[in-house]
Amino acid sequence: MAEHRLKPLCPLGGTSPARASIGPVTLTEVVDVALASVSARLGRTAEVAASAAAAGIPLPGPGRFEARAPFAAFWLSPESWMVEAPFATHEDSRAALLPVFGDAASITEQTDAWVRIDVTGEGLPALFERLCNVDLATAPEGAATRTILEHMGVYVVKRGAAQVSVIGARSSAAALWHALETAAHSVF
Amino acid sequence: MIINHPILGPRDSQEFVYLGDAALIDRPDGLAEGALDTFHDYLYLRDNPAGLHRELWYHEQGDRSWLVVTRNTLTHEITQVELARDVARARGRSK
Amino acid sequence: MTQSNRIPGGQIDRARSLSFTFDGVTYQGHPGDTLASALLANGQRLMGRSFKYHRPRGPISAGSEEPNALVELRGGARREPNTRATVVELFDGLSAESQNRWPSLKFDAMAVNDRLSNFFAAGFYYKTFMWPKAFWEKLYEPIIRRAAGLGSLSREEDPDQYDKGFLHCDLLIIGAGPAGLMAALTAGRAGARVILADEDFRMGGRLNAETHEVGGLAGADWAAQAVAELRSMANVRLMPRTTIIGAMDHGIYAAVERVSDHLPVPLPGKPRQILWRIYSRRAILAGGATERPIAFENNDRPGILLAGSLRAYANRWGVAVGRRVAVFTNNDDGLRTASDLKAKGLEVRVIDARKGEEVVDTAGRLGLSSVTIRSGGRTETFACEALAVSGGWNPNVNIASHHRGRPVWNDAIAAFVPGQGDIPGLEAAGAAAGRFSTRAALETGAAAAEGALADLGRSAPARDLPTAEDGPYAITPKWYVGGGKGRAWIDQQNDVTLKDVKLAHQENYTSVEHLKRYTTLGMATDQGKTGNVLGLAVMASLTGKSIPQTGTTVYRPPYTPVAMGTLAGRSRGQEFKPKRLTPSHKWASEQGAVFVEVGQWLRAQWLPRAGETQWRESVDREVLATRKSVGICDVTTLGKIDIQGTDAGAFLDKVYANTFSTLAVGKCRYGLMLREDGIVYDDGTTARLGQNEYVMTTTTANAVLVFRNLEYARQCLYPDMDVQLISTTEAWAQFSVAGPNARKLLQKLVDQDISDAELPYMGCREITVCGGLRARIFRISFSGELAYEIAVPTRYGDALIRELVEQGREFDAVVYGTEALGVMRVEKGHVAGNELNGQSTALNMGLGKMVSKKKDSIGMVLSQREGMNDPNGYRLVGVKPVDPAQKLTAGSHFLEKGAAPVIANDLGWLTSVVYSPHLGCSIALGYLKKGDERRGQRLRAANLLAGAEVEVEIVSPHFFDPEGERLRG
Amino acid sequence: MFGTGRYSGWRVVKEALTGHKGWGPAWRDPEPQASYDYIIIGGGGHGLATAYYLAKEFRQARIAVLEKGYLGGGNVGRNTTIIRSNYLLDGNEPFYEFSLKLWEGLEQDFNFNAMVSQRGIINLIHTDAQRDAFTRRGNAMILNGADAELLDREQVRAMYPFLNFNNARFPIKGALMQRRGGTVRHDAVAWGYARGADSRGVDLIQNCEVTGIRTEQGRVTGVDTTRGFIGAKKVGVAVAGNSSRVMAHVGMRLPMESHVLQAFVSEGLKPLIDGVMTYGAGHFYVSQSDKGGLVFGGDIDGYNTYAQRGNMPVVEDVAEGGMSLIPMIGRARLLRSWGGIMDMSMDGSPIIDKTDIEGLYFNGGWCYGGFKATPASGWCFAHLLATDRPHETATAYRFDRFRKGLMIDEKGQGAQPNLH
Repeated sequence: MAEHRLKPLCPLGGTSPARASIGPVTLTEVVDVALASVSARLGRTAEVAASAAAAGIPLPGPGRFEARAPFAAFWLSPESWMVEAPFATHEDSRAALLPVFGDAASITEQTDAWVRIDVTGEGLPALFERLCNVDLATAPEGAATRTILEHMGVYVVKRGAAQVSVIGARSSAAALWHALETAAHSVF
Repeated sequence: MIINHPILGPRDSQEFVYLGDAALIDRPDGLAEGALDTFHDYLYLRDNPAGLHRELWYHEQGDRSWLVVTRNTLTHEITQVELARDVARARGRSK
Repeated sequence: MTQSNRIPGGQIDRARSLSFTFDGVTYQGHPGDTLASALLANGQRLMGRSFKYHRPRGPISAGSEEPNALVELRGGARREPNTRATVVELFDGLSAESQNRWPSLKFDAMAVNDRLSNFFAAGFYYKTFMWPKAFWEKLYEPIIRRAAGLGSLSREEDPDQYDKGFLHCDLLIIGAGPAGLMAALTAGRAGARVILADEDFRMGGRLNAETHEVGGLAGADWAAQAVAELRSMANVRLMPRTTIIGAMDHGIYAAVERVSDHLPVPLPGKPRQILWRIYSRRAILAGGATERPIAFENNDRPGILLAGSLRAYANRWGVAVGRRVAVFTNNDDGLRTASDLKAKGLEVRVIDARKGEEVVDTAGRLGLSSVTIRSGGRTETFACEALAVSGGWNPNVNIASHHRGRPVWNDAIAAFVPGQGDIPGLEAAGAAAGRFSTRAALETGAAAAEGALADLGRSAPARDLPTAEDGPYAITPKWYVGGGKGRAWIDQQNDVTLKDVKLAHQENYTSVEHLKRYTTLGMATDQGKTGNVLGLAVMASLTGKSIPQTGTTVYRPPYTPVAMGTLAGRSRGQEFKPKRLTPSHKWASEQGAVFVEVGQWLRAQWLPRAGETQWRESVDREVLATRKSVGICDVTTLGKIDIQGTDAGAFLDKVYANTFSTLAVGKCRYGLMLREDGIVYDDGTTARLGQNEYVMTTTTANAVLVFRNLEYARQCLYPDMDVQLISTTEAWAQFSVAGPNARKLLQKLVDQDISDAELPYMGCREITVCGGLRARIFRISFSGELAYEIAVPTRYGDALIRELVEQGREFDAVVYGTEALGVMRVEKGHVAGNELNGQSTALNMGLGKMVSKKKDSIGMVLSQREGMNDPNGYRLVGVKPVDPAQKLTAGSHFLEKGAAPVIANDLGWLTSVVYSPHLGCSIALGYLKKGDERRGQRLRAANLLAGAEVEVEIVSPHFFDPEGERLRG
Repeated sequence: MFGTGRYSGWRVVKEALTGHKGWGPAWRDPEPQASYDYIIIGGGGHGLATAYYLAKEFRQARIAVLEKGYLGGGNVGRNTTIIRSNYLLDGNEPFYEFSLKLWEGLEQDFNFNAMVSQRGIINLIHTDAQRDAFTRRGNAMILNGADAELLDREQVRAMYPFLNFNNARFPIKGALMQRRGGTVRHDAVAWGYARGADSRGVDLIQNCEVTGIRTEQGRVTGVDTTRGFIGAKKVGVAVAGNSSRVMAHVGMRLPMESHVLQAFVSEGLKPLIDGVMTYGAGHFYVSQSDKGGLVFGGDIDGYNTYAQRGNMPVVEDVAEGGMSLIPMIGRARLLRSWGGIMDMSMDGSPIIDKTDIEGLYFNGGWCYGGFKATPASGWCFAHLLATDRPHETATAYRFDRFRKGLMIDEKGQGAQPNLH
């Protein structure tokens, strides 16, 4: 798209993503991913599944996350997913997905609705048991759970044993970062 | 309490918002004769049983499903959880 | 001072000494000591004063059931009142003060109450202090209130941090005594995910306090070995210093872990305590039992302890409360105390109630000096410093009754045991189940674990029980020693005596709840752990009923008192609730904006400029500049909901009172949303961006609630409508640009033509700004000016407001906050929060025509009820002071001139008041009875709270540009 | 005259000096008679007050109160003891002001010290909109003859300097105060009315559960109980919390749900909080009892229940509110919690009305406003039972107000009981 003259800010308010290491874990603000929600129109789930498959977009089952480069997605609600794609190539995420699904799905740009903080390192279960009601120790890789963290609604996505994304509302990014930092200092 | 979500499995009730008696699904026709009376009974009167109660919970901090939960109001034991959308269709609701 | 009462043995580290102070006196103790054991070791039996009579008291127990030995622990902002000395883990530098005494613990002036105790019988205060009427509040009650309470709070902010957390397990085991350890070993070896929690800092329970062997080892050593094995299991989590405080629904247990209470202060960044919510599939209650006293005259002197506790001090802590000890028991367990103390070389004399022997009185003002016993008709008094009393043991049924299930009486042990299945998934074992021998504890612990494993679909390992004592527990109930004239205590902290229970019976307060409430039995900080069953038994003997017929004692959470800070966790101070920041927050902060809380949002309230000293200057400037040229306001907080699907329009017709299916693509419309009861719920403009695509805006306050209700309508009411919803509130930074020069300013940013022809009033478009950034523009107005709302992806919100300000310089553009926004909407007569109060109808607001009767929308039917269509009802009006110099106050009520200020004359009230710089006076909106018919009338706006009233004129709510020419300009 | 004779300071002294031998039973335990003129179902505060005023003020006789458990075992025995008349709406305020006036003379009236203590109640203000709403309310209170004051931030600070004035997420901006608000020793209210009613010949029958209500040709004839059938000319139901269960005996569905309200008390502390305060930015209200315990509570758990117990989310919510308002409270310990079952009505206001069955009267729907209403509720219900006309301060508390669209919705939450 055309080169406009406005400069973006990261959800945490910086011009570059925030990052912090506490004990064995590192918190990283992730901004290079574009998001769009994809909801199947009534009775058109099969079409949506087929188009997604053809385009190489994963549409995982309930409570699940799945990556298939360049796309990834996690389940939001019945017949509804959050699709991730590289920001550099899919900045206008809705426009990028419309050709794939046509009028079989309702697609909404969600990139800027969220802040994503990736927590990486050892001992994540010990950290998350002080944060939210997700049993990280037994949750399989690819588990994606929406829950509450210090009064904030978040998605907790277990991308790997040592990588968990916490995705929360952009407006409370600072509060979310603070909660993760405080808990990390408390645990480690 | 723990609500055994039909799609997501056991989730803490803290993630949910409670509305009330699942009979609220049976909304009368507002354009029918005598709607004023049927709506009064529909909106204001409750069985409020001491025992099994079918009630609406919304998974607001979850997948945004409305559920019909069958729960014992004396013991809090939950014996059935269904998607409200399925219940609504089964009760003849459509558009 | 020397540890004069320290004797050999025990599980304390004598190699190291810890120094601590009590009431300013310095003492020495050892690691492994509690504050109580260390004080007793130093010969300090007196530790507190009772609540009512200020009787001198020492500990009667060695655990969390302690009613007497309560102290103020630590100092300054960390002071902890009412802390049980019996569970405080000693640390170097600990300081404690006695409480509820003046001037000192030894000489307490309030002890005069003890002499007057006859006047302070149970319930005496219900019968007097009534005359003269005023005296209760003026005289009697202040005196009573001053005497109330035990310890005192610091009045400073609690400096410590508290955490909360969530744990998940297959099996939660409550208590790490022989039963709990055996259960944990059984389940742990089977590979189950086990949590073993114990309130003590040393696991092992009574094994640490007894001398008998388990599996050929000293009991405490066997326990240590079991703990070591459990620690080696990855699937077992050991949680010492952790109290299970409550059994909630569906296998959820609440627990408090005392992370730092054994340290002088918590380590930096570390919590003092953690509140855990434990999600367990099965649970075992192995919380042991609590010994109960026997009521006899003066049974409350320092030095008189429960037998098992006296034994624990000797065996676990190497402390002899006294060198000469009397043991008064009605069961075999009491004899164990006698034999253990004898073995330690102490002088022991047994008074066995089962042989007709009984203690009839004691002496010693600040500590026991002698006891008087009766045996075979003759009484005898002899000197001793300690008296061990055992009236038997009560299984700790507390947690099992948290669902209000009733414990069951068991005659064999003369005590209540947990009822079966009172808490689904919870099984009791060991002493908690009334099985008192060590062998039985190990057996029932293993059995309970095997049962749980079976439920969990796991196979249990072969049973491997260590050898252990299996001695009998022969008890002959003996509750109290009758016949005397003196007082025999039942609830020591609250000073409830045998006489009080008798009086309650005499006055027919005989139900167990009446007994409790009338005498305060069991209401003290120990919640009757030692006294309740005794009181119940006394009442039973008075009514001639059996104990179970008389009643049961049901315990409520928490098991032991919990610090409020622990229950609050991190939600305090600025972190009470998360803050939500708008896209322009960073810019506004740089401008020195004043922010206001709007729900969880922080919004700029006004943006003062240099030289502006009070808020009105800033707000007036913002309003005037906007109306004169152009103003900018961040309106991102308004809820935005993306609504798509082939039935999107039909869906909106259901949830809005007015019609949206007919709205043309590229147009906006004001929507009115009702509750099903016909009251106005929310309003906002909704735009149609495409054939099957709308974006709804809601008020800031209702964004979440409206979304919830839309999902309700979608899933529960209209399940076959093809409509999909998702919130986009945070995805778009949205700014209002209002004023005569709004278009000129925006056209400098917008890449497309936004002339009136291209973008007429109530039009909307998808556009690009600043050379290609995707954006949306809506030509809507809240201020009554030519106005637009422009939205860009939120990450560009900061850049956009800077660009608007920059490009707006030539127009002297201002950025305005919520105050100016409010002023302009009142000038324009738009309803907002104060009018949308959940009690008002569309008719009240003058929007009655918007409710379409042609379609079945939510709230349409019930909005037609007679009471909500009263022609004499409230109508929205505009209000002006007759004298422009006079200030109006929101919340003032309308009265006719000359009408008395009584409710019968009440005509309504002022909902919103602002100062209109444009009209040069204070103006208001209000709800006024027959408001429409009163235009031009003069009334009084009375603010009786301030004793003020203003003569006002009723006008149209549209103070400004009523024809709306400006916004169409 | 039945009962124990008058209580007095003089008598307390005399009894103290003679071993308290002279205190008789506070009430009898009579066997139920075959029939009564009036049967009140429910021996809680409202039922006992109704019987007391029926006998004393309306000179009625042959009255029985049937209680399934023990006297005062309902919500009068499990609440946070607050009295106030700081209501907004015309349908409510005159009634609660009438109640507050009755509280002010109650102890002398029924000769029992219930420790009525008007140490003042403040509702804290945190936003301008709250101030506007409380100003409207305060003025409505004064128009109704009640007392009200609007305090600014500094006046609040002067009363309670230890509140969070320094680091609050939602700063305190003032308060609405009613000095005549306060607390009462809740159990004593039940006992005082019970003793007063018993001494006027009312039969208080405990452990007597009503299992049915008998009617003939649309007229009530009596009630079936666990102690047999008892005939009655008029039956008044005052069983808040269980109203739906009892009225189901005659097939009535009520505009209410049953919910649990948890309440809490701390360990005894030296005097700290003199009056009552409610937090305006969270669910927390607190007072300190004459024994020193902080008595506090918050919101209901929010789901239908008849189990007198709650769950952790509300416990934590209340503690968070308390901690954010009173930062020192962190080191005070929560000692005991309990739960009471509330009739949560569809508009948050009660019902005192006849039913379609002649001789059957209903009193309920008190939400969690029931305790402060006890005297007026009893008085107005007795008035209705004795005269078949509503008392002038209770004319709005009718069943048909929902059909007519005359809801009394103080909170403006609509027909969702758990939001009131």
